[in-house]
Amino acid sequence: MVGLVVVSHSAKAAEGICEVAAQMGSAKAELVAAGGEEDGEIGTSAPKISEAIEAAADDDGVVVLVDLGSAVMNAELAIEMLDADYEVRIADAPILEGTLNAAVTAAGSRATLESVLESAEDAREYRKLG
Amino acid sequence: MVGLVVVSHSAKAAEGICEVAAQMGSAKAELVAAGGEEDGEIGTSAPKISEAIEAAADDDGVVVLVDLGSAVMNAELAIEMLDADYEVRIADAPILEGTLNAAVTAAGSRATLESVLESAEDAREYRKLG
Amino acid sequence: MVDDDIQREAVHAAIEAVADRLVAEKAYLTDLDSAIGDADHGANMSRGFTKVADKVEELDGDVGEIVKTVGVTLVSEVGGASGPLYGGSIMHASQELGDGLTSETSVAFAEAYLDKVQDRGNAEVGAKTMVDALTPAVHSYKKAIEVDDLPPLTALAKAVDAAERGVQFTVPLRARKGRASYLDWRSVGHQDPGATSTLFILEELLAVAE
Amino acid sequence: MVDDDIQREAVHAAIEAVADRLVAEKAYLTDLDSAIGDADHGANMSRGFTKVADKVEELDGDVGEIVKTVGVTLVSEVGGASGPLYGGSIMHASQELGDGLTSETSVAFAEAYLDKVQDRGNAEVGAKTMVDALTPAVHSYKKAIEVDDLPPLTALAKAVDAAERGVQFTVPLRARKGRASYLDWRSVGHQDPGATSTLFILEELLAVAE
Ligand SMILES: Nc1ncnc2c1ncn2[C@@H]1O[C@H](COP(=O)(O)OP(=O)(O)O)[C@@H](O)[C@H]1O
Ligand SMILES: Nc1ncnc2c1ncn2[C@@H]1O[C@H](COP(=O)(O)OP(=O)(O)O)[C@@H](O)[C@H]1O
Ligand SMILES: [Mg+2]
Ligand SMILES: [Mg+2]
Ligand SMILES: [Mg+2]
Ligand SMILES: [Mg+2]
Repeated sequence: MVGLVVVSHSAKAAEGICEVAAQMGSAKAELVAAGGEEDGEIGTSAPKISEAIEAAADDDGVVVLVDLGSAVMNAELAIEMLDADYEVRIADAPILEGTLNAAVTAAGSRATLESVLESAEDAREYRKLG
Repeated sequence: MVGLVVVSHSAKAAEGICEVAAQMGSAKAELVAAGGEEDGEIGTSAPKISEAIEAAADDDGVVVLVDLGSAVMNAELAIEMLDADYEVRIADAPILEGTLNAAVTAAGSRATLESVLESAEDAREYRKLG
Repeated sequence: MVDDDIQREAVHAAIEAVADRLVAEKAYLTDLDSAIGDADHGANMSRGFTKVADKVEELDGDVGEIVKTVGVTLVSEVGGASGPLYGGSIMHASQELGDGLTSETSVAFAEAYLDKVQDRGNAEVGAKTMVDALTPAVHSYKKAIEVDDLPPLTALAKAVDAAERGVQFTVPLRARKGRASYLDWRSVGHQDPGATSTLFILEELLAVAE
Repeated sequence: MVDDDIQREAVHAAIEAVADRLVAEKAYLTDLDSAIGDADHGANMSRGFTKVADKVEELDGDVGEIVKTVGVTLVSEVGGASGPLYGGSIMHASQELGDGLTSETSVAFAEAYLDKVQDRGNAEVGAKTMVDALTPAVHSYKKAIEVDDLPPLTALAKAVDAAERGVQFTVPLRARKGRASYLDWRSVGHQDPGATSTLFILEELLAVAE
């Protein structure tokens, strides 16, 4: 199963987003929160993200959802530091909405890294009103 | 100042998103989290949203950020139930990214309800990679 | 128009029957919602209507007020989509019962309720939601009373029959609204929880009316 | 190429001087970041380099290894943009110091460091970031050594002078990258914290070299 890692500057936000996503559909995606710095302060942490990626990973790879620009930088660094033999991709998607989409797709039996990433990025088109 | 209310199905997510947004810039926006049901379960609550809108409000009005469709329904209901004499608008925006944008705009000296709403909705165009 | 006390009693009996039924169907509704949602529709409906039954026991306002309280209570007790949809729409439609419960006001109530559900949720028929049970039920009820001049009990039986078809109709559809829409094609083949609870409520209203 | 022990000592002294300076400038950097960021750049840099100084004290590998440890430590201690930018780029550029610290390897280090900062952060010159101090500093240093054949100390003095101009240059600019970019026009008129800490580090390297 494609794993999902949620990287926010806030540990609470990352966990809360995983909570909401864990409720989508019956089949469960592999969701790991990596929010805040090592000590829980607001920020992101490359080592923490690396660990989360490893926890979420299996051979199908991992999609990483991020909130802000410096989360992207730390996620990239985490990926370089891991040098894993599975693929890890950062989604260019709104963090909560992308995680929900990705969780539903990842839980599907025909999910691939590409399809999970694409569904996360489709969340950019998601409209809430009207 | 235009107030902001963050409505997520998860109390943690709503609070965490406010935490991240509270760190944007020196001037502080009025941010109130309204996540989860009354008892903290995953869901949203119209009465809880009403209270949060009242707590965030002054004459300049309130912009409400939401996660999923049923959050929109409860936010609309909360607004109808309040029948307030200030304006309350729901942003058609990704919740975390929209809240960050809106918080920065709301803290600016020339902010209006329209400009805050627009900046929240501009977050739909926000790209994280490249 | 029948006596106020009799009306109040009928409404109380209906609410109790609905609450009992939804408590009995809790596991079933939860199963339906776990397939295409978040597995809480049974808990939402049984908790919501149990609170409603408690609340309403003490009330002795007119029927409109009692029904309004049903809505208000659901809105504050039910945090999912069904809270604003059931609760908010009942609150809104309760205005139509100002003159008590007659076959005319019951049609007006049903229509106002359907309108509000559609307005709030923006779901068309065929989106695999409660609207698919509700729309044919309300249409059948209105036609039976206003066109065919049938007694309310017969009209209500037709509404239940229509809702039943609506529930079956949701099974092969792809969800376009609500949480189930996230599942997209994977929602096909599953029965909609909200349409099902709508049917259960109508069945109980019929049973009490009989 | 000077003796290994002397190099190691010079690097240790430089790290200590940088750490002391960043601790001394903590409040100032925080003030700068509070105007256009989240008021943590002072804490990030002072905490990060204090840990670096502690960590590095015990090390006795070659210069490349010591500098790599500086990067790794910053990466794990600093959770803001400056963590991956400073730490990750130092880690990457430390590869250029395999043959010890010479004027050639120092140029290669500086270029690799700048490349990585630009690559990681995607900020052009003029985006009001550390890149605005770093780019002219690295360009001046390289030209002084490779074209003008000046001694490293003179080259470093030119780099400091260039970084100083870069810091001043950030003041009137509108931020296009990092947190400050959220402020858009309101970022104009404020000095960039990361460019400023870059200057402070270069100043300390110069002071130690002298
Ligand atoms: N936009 C909508 N319009 C009409 N009905 C909807 C809408 N969204 C959801 N529903 C109904 O609500 C039901 C789910 O209710 P419930 O499980 O209590 O809420 P939630 O989906 O928030 O957990 C669905 O089965 C569907 O019938
Ligand atoms: N994309 C980027 N490219 C280059 N430098 C950047 C970028 N984003 C931020 N910076 C630098 O980082 C500094 C802020 O660092 P810091 O306050 O430690 O991190 P954060 O902004 O995450 O709180 C800015 O002043 C700027 O110089
Ligand atoms: Mg549900
Ligand atoms: Mg729910
Ligand atoms: Mg900062
Ligand atoms: Mg920070």
